[in-house]
Amino acid sequence: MTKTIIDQAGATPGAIRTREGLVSAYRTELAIAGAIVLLVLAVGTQVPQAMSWGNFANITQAGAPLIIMSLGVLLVVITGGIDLSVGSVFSLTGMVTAQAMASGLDVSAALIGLGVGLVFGSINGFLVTVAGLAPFVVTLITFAVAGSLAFIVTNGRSMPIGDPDFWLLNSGSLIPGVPNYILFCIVLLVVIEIFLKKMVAGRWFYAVGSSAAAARLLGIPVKRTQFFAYVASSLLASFSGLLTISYILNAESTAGSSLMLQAIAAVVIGGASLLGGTGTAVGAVLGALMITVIQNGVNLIGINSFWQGSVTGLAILIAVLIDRFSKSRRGAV
Amino acid sequence: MTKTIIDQAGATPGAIRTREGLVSAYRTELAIAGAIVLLVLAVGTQVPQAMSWGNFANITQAGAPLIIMSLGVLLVVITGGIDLSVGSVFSLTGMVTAQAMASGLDVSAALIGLGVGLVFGSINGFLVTVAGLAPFVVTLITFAVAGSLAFIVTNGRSMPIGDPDFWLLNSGSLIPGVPNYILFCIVLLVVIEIFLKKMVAGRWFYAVGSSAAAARLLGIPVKRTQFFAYVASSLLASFSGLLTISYILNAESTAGSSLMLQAIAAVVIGGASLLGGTGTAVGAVLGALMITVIQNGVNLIGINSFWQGSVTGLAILIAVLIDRFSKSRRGAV
Amino acid sequence: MTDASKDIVSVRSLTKSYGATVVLKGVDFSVARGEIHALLGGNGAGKSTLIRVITGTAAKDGGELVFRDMAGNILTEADGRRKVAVVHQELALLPHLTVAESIALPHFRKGSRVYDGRTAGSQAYAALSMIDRDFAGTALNRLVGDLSLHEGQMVEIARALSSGAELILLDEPTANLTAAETERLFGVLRKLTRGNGLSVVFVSHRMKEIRQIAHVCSIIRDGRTVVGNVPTAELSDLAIIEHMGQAQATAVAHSARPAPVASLSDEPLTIAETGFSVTLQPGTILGVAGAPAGPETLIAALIGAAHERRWTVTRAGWPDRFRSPREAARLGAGFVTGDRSHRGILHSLPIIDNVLASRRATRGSLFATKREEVECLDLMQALKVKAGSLWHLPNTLSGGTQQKLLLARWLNVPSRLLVLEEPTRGVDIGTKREIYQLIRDMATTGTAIVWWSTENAELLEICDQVLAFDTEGRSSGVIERDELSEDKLATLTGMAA
Amino acid sequence: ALSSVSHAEDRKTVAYLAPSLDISYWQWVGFGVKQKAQELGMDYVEFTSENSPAKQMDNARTAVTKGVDAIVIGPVSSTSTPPLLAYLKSQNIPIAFAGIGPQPGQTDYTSSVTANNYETGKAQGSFVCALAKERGGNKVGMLSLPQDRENAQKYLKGAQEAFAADGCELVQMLETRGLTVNEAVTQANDMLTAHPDIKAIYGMYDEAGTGAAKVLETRGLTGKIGIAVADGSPTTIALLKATAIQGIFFQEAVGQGIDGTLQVFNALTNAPVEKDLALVMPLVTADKIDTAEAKAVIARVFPPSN
Ligand SMILES: Nc1ncnc2c1ncn2[C@@H]1O[C@H](COP(=O)(O)OP(=O)(O)OP(=O)(O)O)[C@@H](O)[C@H]1O
Ligand SMILES: Nc1ncnc2c1ncn2[C@@H]1O[C@H](COP(=O)(O)OP(=O)(O)OP(=O)(O)O)[C@@H](O)[C@H]1O
Ligand SMILES: [Mg+2]
Ligand SMILES: [Mg+2]
Repeated sequence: MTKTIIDQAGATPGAIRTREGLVSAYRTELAIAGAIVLLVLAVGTQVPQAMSWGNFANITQAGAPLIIMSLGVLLVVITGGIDLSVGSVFSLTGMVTAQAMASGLDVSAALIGLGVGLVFGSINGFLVTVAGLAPFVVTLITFAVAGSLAFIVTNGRSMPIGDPDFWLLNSGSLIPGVPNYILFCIVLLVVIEIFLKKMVAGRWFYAVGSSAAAARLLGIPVKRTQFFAYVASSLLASFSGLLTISYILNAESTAGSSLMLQAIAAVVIGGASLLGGTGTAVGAVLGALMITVIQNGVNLIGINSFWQGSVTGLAILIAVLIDRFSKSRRGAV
Repeated sequence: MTKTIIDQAGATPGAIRTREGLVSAYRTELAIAGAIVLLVLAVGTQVPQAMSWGNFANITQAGAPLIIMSLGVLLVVITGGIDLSVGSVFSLTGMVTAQAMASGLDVSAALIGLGVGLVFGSINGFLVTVAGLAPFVVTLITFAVAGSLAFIVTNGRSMPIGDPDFWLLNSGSLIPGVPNYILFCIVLLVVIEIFLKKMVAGRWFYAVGSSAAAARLLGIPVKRTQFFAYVASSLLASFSGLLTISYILNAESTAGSSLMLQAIAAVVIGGASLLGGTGTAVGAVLGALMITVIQNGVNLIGINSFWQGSVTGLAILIAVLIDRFSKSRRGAV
Repeated sequence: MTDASKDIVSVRSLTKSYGATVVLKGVDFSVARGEIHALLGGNGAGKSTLIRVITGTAAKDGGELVFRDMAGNILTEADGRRKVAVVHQELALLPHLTVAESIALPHFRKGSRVYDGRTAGSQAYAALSMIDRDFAGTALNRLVGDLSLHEGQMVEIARALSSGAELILLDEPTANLTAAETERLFGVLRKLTRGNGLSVVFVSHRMKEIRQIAHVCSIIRDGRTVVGNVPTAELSDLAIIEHMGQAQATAVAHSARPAPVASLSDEPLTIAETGFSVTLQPGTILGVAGAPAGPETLIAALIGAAHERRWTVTRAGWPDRFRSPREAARLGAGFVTGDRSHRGILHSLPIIDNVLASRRATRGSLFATKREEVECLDLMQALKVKAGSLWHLPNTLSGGTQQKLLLARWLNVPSRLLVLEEPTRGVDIGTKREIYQLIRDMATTGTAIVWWSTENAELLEICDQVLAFDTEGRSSGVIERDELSEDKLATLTGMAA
Repeated sequence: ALSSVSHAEDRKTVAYLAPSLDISYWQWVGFGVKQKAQELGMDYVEFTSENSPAKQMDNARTAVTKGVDAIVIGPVSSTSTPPLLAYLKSQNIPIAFAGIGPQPGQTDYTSSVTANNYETGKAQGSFVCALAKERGGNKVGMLSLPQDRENAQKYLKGAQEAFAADGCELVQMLETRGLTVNEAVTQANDMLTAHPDIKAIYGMYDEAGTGAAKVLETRGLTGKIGIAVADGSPTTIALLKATAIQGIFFQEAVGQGIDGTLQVFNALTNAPVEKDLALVMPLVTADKIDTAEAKAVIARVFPPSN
């Protein structure tokens, strides 16, 4: 039996760092931003116009609805939930607004459109918090119901927007020189990022997603936070729908159907975990931008439509692998 | 109800035990079965033919692919994952098999079709277990890639199945009197249910889904189990695709696109939680049947197809509320 | 001289880092057959990490790890690990499985085998009944997710005991057990080591237990072995504490302390059930002792965690019953949970959010300010928390350090009532004393404290009065400070100390 | 060498914007555009709008960024086009519609090549009604395209008028969601279960005819219940030859692509253009399928490789 006694001076406990480095706080986001730049450059070597201002305008215009929707989905995902209903709410908002305008209402029809978001968000929130049903099931149901209502509203017909000024919502400039769709994206990004990072209620979103049980014992209003997340998500989906009909002055029952998976993908690419408790607004916006840039690139290069799915899938794979790889190199898990 | 006898004396431990009753073990399943019966009866009051043997044959025939696909998705969901790629794998299998037959292969083309499932299941499994990516992202990528390949294989054309005997796979009778599609459903249901309940590896699925970290500490082969789940899911989706092209003797690139959400919904209606650790094969099959019965009912009654989504959504809501309500009455949460 | 062939496992110059943090800086450690070996060290010394390396859950960076068979032959690491069972500090529970299955499933090595529920049940029953016969009789078909923390701990121990392993590593297994259960566990361990040549590595911060059970001890400090294989009897308590690097820690006995300032309120608090009540003056520390069933319902009532009808809590300005922990927290009733991992730590949030969570929830401030960083740092220094940055995640901290984060949440928050469930669970000896002092200081400002502990010594040391529960969960009486003794506690709780 | 460079710079590009790829119809229109573009010495690119008007608009902008000279579009819907037309007008890019026309009242387009859905619906309705009467009944069923599409609404309107005029009763109409044969099989099964007295089926899209024929075959009712289908594809032509279905109203997908491309080319070269072309959808029955006439029609329906 070995017996040892070594004596040593008490080690001084190292100082604790209080500042959060920007680079380490936004590591995933930087990785995606890098991937986006690489993508744009790669497309640019094939199609020089990809680097033109016109194309950047195209990308932001095309990406704005997805960006806004992703910000909403992010809020739900941070609390540990999921929202499958956003695409349907997007479509239904458009149909309801267009129909309301057709029956004589002025721009206030947009408020009715936002009402769609409020109603469906509240239903989602209610069923998740009060009835205690699983978010996936609840929002799958509202996905089906809102999607079906989007057809019922106009009996399946697509609707032109009568009010000629309505396009100002999307393409006007509240701040001279900055089109509204860009303004809205930036304002929402900043507001939501600050809310999540700096406001107490924002930190609650993460706490609830991290452990609802622990959050409850801490005195955090878990159900209210979840409810709010679903309402915000639906409202943003609604707003995104309004922005889109204002852009193309036409509402279509199927307008949002491809957006739901894209929005969730954007949030996840942006570093959020579907288990809850993580994710940033910057990440979600970059994730949405990345998806838009890939689609834009695929179109610019003129890749056969059949191949688009494969190319998009592989691009996303590379982006998440880069992120994953940069993480494991730093030893974090 | 659980009956508990406490062994005070410890004399004959063999004789004294606690037993879980069948009724309580399959409570959710019974609730869905009840809901299905009610649905059929309700449709029957409108359309008497709903209760005919012919209609039951319609329902099983129409439901078989979804049932088989749901069993695969269930395996993934029990381990705490998700598989969004099943619909695309279903379509791609059909296209590849049809193309292989068109280029001269005989029934062995079906093996190539199953190879599609094997390849995509392995890719999913690899990316989830080895690369450590989130299941949602991984299977979203393979969803996009396989879906795009389904178009590429035949350049977008739909393909008739040349081999006239191929329909035997679906509609022949290996056991006289029982069409194969029913046989396959029953055999897969029984095999998977027994596997999950009675085999050690089956219990590993629940352990992994319950807590992958804990399962790993306990020496349970977590990654192997997850890998197997994704492969099984893709293989069953492939098989389901084969069964479908054998039924209609025609392969289409978009054949499976509506099936993915339905399969996940079936699994969830059947009582599985997307957080993992719960779910039964019986439940998944009943969930798939329920969805099929709703669609059948909507068609029989001739409800405007715009309303289908709403009706389906509400039916699912009622099913999960009944389940939820019966649970909380028993005090469990 | 070394008789290495007697060792079932030995490590030499073991190193291990997580990223930039070097955790093990060269550890030597060996366990002989048939011995119960205490592994000691302060919070964050590297005990759990060492155990993780031995069991293979973490890969070593450098050094040597040797397993031997009975005859002293060197085994491959894989073969050696098959002879090892472990109870981790953070329990490895499978919430959706039944108790019987949780215990027996890991023993089926091959997936292709039939899972025999009956054999599993007998195996589980046999193992569980070694520690608690009553529990074994009722628990087999319960879901693990429905168990309390201390029941979960018993399931974990039963699994290790029934594994047939030759070496069992127990990382603070008694932290969640009652005195009686600990006693029975020790009985089982003694029997197994004597009869079957089983070896046990035992980690605990409770000096009394170490002396009761361990023949020899090793002490690690800051990732290095400072004492290796010394018979426990040869070291005094003070020497052990000194080797751990906590020489400053003095044994503060219960001393007369200044009367409470009672600045917050002079309202007393009355806790009552039918035919029984106890009144808590501001600034007093009420200990709660006994089998978990009783204290659990009382605490749930105190913080509004469950719709508890048995207890009423009366205090001017408070409702009859809190409807939620949120209401309780806002009216000044704080709570530190005993279930650190599942109901305490917010695993995906950085340390700072974990520490400040309850302050933010109760203060009603809108923004998370920069000032909070300073506040957080102060709290961490008061509790001697070892961490690289406020922005690291809690799972980079040792178990005891995570416990300190939970305590920090309520430290110096002006509250009327603070309910603590095993607040020093897993905290090292040195810091424990300081925590006692910090809590006393809080009491001095008028906060009433309810302190549930399964460690009687702790109750004796800190409490003004103790409310005891019997094994059936009924309250069996209040012991005042002057009458407080181990014997009295044992009689009232029905559990031998 | 110089001339070949300048020739390359002169080369025009035409973009085809498909509403979605889930129906082979839109692929075939694309084939026609591509074929005609090659013939005219133009380059060809294609985009897909995923049934989203916003995506359609973005595609148009991307196409312009890329430098295309003309656009042939199968729009997501008629009403989705006004801002698109305004934008293309501002960029001075000619645009031809194929399959689905522009919103009524719009004028800023080069050409619109569509099928006359209303007239076809009427003709097919009469044909289906005749099939039912030949089989001793007057009840008919319909497997419809989603009724959110204008063409589907026009087909239905025409068919309803024909049924009313000819004394047939439309007892059930089921709309597809996925446009797959599998779905059509399920719907045809359900329809015949609920209404066993149906004597003829109106298939509004190709897969509907294939699915209905499949069901009749399984039930041993081939020929006993009549089927007429719109669109036409190799699959339905084979069924027509096997007399599993009785008539196909061909929609000239390739032809629409060809004609649309020619019109935008004319606009680019300042040749005269035809603004509105409503192509008739010729009926081909089993006995006529091998005639030269029918073969000429089929060449304008789908690519020869099919
Ligand atoms: N995953 C990790 N990443 C980074 N650092 C870690 C990680 N796990 C442990 N550490 C660090 O390693 C050191 C030793 O931790 P360990 O858990 O082994 O301590 P311990 O001796 O078991 O303490 P306790 O008595 O509190 O349980 C601590 O400083 C801790 O912060
Ligand atoms: N209260 C008890 N007292 C003594 N032994 C018990 C007790 N409960 C269970 N056992 C032992 O555990 C065995 C299995 O119990 P369990 O309840 O899991 O059986 P089971 O439900 O029949 O198994 P299965 O999962 O196959 O249905 C019993 O045969 C017995 O040996
Ligand atoms: Mg530890
Ligand atoms: Mg049992």
